[in-house]
Amino acid sequence: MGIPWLQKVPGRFNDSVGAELNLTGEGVAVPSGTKVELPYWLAESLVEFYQRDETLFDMETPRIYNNRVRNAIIAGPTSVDTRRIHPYFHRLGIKFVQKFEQEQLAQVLKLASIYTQFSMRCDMFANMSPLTLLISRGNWTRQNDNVCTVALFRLAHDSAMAMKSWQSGSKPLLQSAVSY
Amino acid sequence: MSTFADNAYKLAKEAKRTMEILAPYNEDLVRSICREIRFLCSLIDKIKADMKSELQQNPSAITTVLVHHLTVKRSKRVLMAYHRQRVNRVKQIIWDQGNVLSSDNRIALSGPEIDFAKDYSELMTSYKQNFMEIDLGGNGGIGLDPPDDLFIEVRVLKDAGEVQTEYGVLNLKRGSQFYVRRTDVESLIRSGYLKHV
Amino acid sequence: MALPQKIQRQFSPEEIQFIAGNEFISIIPNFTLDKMEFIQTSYGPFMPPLQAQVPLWLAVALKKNRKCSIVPPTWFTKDNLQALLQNEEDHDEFAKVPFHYMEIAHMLIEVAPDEIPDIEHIRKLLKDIRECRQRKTRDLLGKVDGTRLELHNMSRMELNEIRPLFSAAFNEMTKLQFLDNQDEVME
Amino acid sequence: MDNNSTLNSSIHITQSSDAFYETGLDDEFATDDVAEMTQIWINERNSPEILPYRRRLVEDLTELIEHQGMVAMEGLSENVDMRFRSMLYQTEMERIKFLIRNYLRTRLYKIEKYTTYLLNRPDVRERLSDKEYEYAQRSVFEQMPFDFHNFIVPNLKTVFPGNAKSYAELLEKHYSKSFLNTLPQSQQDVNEKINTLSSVSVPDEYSAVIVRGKEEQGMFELESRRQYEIRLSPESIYMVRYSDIKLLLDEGQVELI
Repeated sequence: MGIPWLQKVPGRFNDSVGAELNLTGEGVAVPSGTKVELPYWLAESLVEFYQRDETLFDMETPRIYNNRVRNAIIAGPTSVDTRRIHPYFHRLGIKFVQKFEQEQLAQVLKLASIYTQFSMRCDMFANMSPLTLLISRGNWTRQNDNVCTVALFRLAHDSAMAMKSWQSGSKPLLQSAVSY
Repeated sequence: MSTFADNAYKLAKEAKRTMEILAPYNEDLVRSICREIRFLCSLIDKIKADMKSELQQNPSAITTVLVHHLTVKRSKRVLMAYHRQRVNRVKQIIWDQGNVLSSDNRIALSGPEIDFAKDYSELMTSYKQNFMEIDLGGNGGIGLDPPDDLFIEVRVLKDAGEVQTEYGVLNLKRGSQFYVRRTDVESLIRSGYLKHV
Repeated sequence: MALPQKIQRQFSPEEIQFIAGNEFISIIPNFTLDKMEFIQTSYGPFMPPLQAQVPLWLAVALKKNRKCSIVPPTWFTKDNLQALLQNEEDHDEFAKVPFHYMEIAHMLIEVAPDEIPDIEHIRKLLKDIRECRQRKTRDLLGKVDGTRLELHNMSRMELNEIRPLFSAAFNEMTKLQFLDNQDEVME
Repeated sequence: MDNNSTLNSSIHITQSSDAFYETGLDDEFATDDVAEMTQIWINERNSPEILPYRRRLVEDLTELIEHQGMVAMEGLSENVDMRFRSMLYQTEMERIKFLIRNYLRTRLYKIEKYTTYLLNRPDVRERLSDKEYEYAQRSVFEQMPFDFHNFIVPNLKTVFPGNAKSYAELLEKHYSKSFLNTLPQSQQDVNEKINTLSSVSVPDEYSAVIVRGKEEQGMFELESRRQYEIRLSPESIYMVRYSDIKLLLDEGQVELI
């Protein structure tokens, strides 16, 4: 279970941080320059603040977007299962792209998302029967709780279900409330 | 104390998990988050009061104040989102079913939510008055399905004699079949005189 | 909410069928009736055995009351659908179809099965055409880039069906697009 | 069937030719109220933001329905033939009522979703009908005479006696009772406006819509990326960002699908 802005990202404070903030969860002070992991929502706001021309906090791009991963995706977009690298590979990546205008990462995410996230998933349910669809919706949701593909799958799935129900022409007849 | 709004995390996750149902209102969690916000605000005030003009010279203190401040805002945002999601649920029930206070729902709703439901139902009803010709539905009335079968085919299961409808007189003899206005016969179908075919 | 959740992202297929109800179709009335003044316009007079053109919703209402027979549109025959399928299979692009072909076919089969020659064969052809077009749709998904996506010749029902998934994919890609604007500024 | 079509074309009993309906496009009745209402409804359902309210259209159609309702009622007392006509009239009436009902409720849904945004943007606010505006937020100053000379602001409690509330008020009251009133004074504002923490919902202008030109008008450059063009034509359908065709939609050059 998760939400993109809860994901932790690495960075460093440019000044020491007192123990009372309990940044590491161990109740100790954090000397300046120490690498810490903060939830994205906090890191994102902290980088906006300056003190004497210096940022309070420098966010770093998480390792999941390192050159090895990028090159692998560029070499073969379908060969990398980004969801296994990180459940929020795509969503978190978009945040970095927007925040830091990383062009190459944007290109990589475009490749990764089009091929692995959308097209492949789409094939999986396109020809399922309504019953399989019903069952699979539950399974999918459980197994891939974190991924944005779940949201996309749901969208496609709900469309498909609405179509099947329309095509079967099953209009509910008004029912008698009296039992015989 | 907890790190960075742990309780707000919990509530955000709960909201996500219960997106499609009306889960019981999590009063305890909401209260803890409010308590946390009050506590953080008092910390901020205290630091500010202690340091006064020196605050600007102390990056560490500034960081502390800032993190607390951002945590307060984040928690508040989660509270808003949680309540907004529930409000949407409540509104859905009012439009579709009307009886928001069925026993199941009553258990799930908070006091303020029950008040909101009542007020919202009144607000919506007063807006509807402007369009009497159209009937906007709501409160369990007409839905938003296209009028596909305004008239329906029915077969008479039990003799019921002559029945006056808006559309004219129907002589309901067992075995006969009619094409009639749906709304005219709904109750006859429910009570077993007619069958929708 | 004022708009039920299931139709916040797309129309229901039933709503699309409702829209298709405005399409015109030929009927042969089996009764005589003077001109009727509807809100939209007037229809009639109806004099058997002369054909008249009416919106589909009216044709359906008349047919359900056994007041007319419906003349299937020219594209709705075994031969023409067969040709359409062939065309669909031969080309990568979507073949041109009537904008409401699925809804019209659906309604005709439902209310006037007695007037459709080779109905089983037609059903089969419609299904094949649909599957062929669905395959093309899936290929199309890879082309979503957040700027513009050509959807020429797709029918209203198909467009509505892909709307939630394609919009979501499109919106994701839009978020990765800002850099192209910057390139342009620099050029 | 061949016989019939010969008959058809020689006698001209119908209003339109075969070729006419074979086009299968929706614009046969581009000028009539029902067709216009249909497209207005489709546009409203598909656009991320609320579109200008079509008061005249809704009022005209409502009047027509009212009138037709009386015609249909007269038919009830008459013979079988008239009853049959009456049924057909009612069928059409129900279709139009559905359009208006769905249109108004779609707008209500957007108004509730973007209440604060709508009320704070005068240019957007004027797209609402009076009733919609009242629903979102009754204007205090419209309801109570405002004493400009003495600068006496009307007391809110006297302006809103009993339960006459607007949606914005209901929501504010609800948030306040649920949690805001237990927070420190400085945190009680319903509408946070800090960049990423803004709690005000705003329509996403960049979201995808499906669109086609109403007439053949050649190529059109996309606002956001000028190297891309779309063809404005009833035959050309695209998925684009709403912001790219917003002006065209305002001008009635395109329709949403």
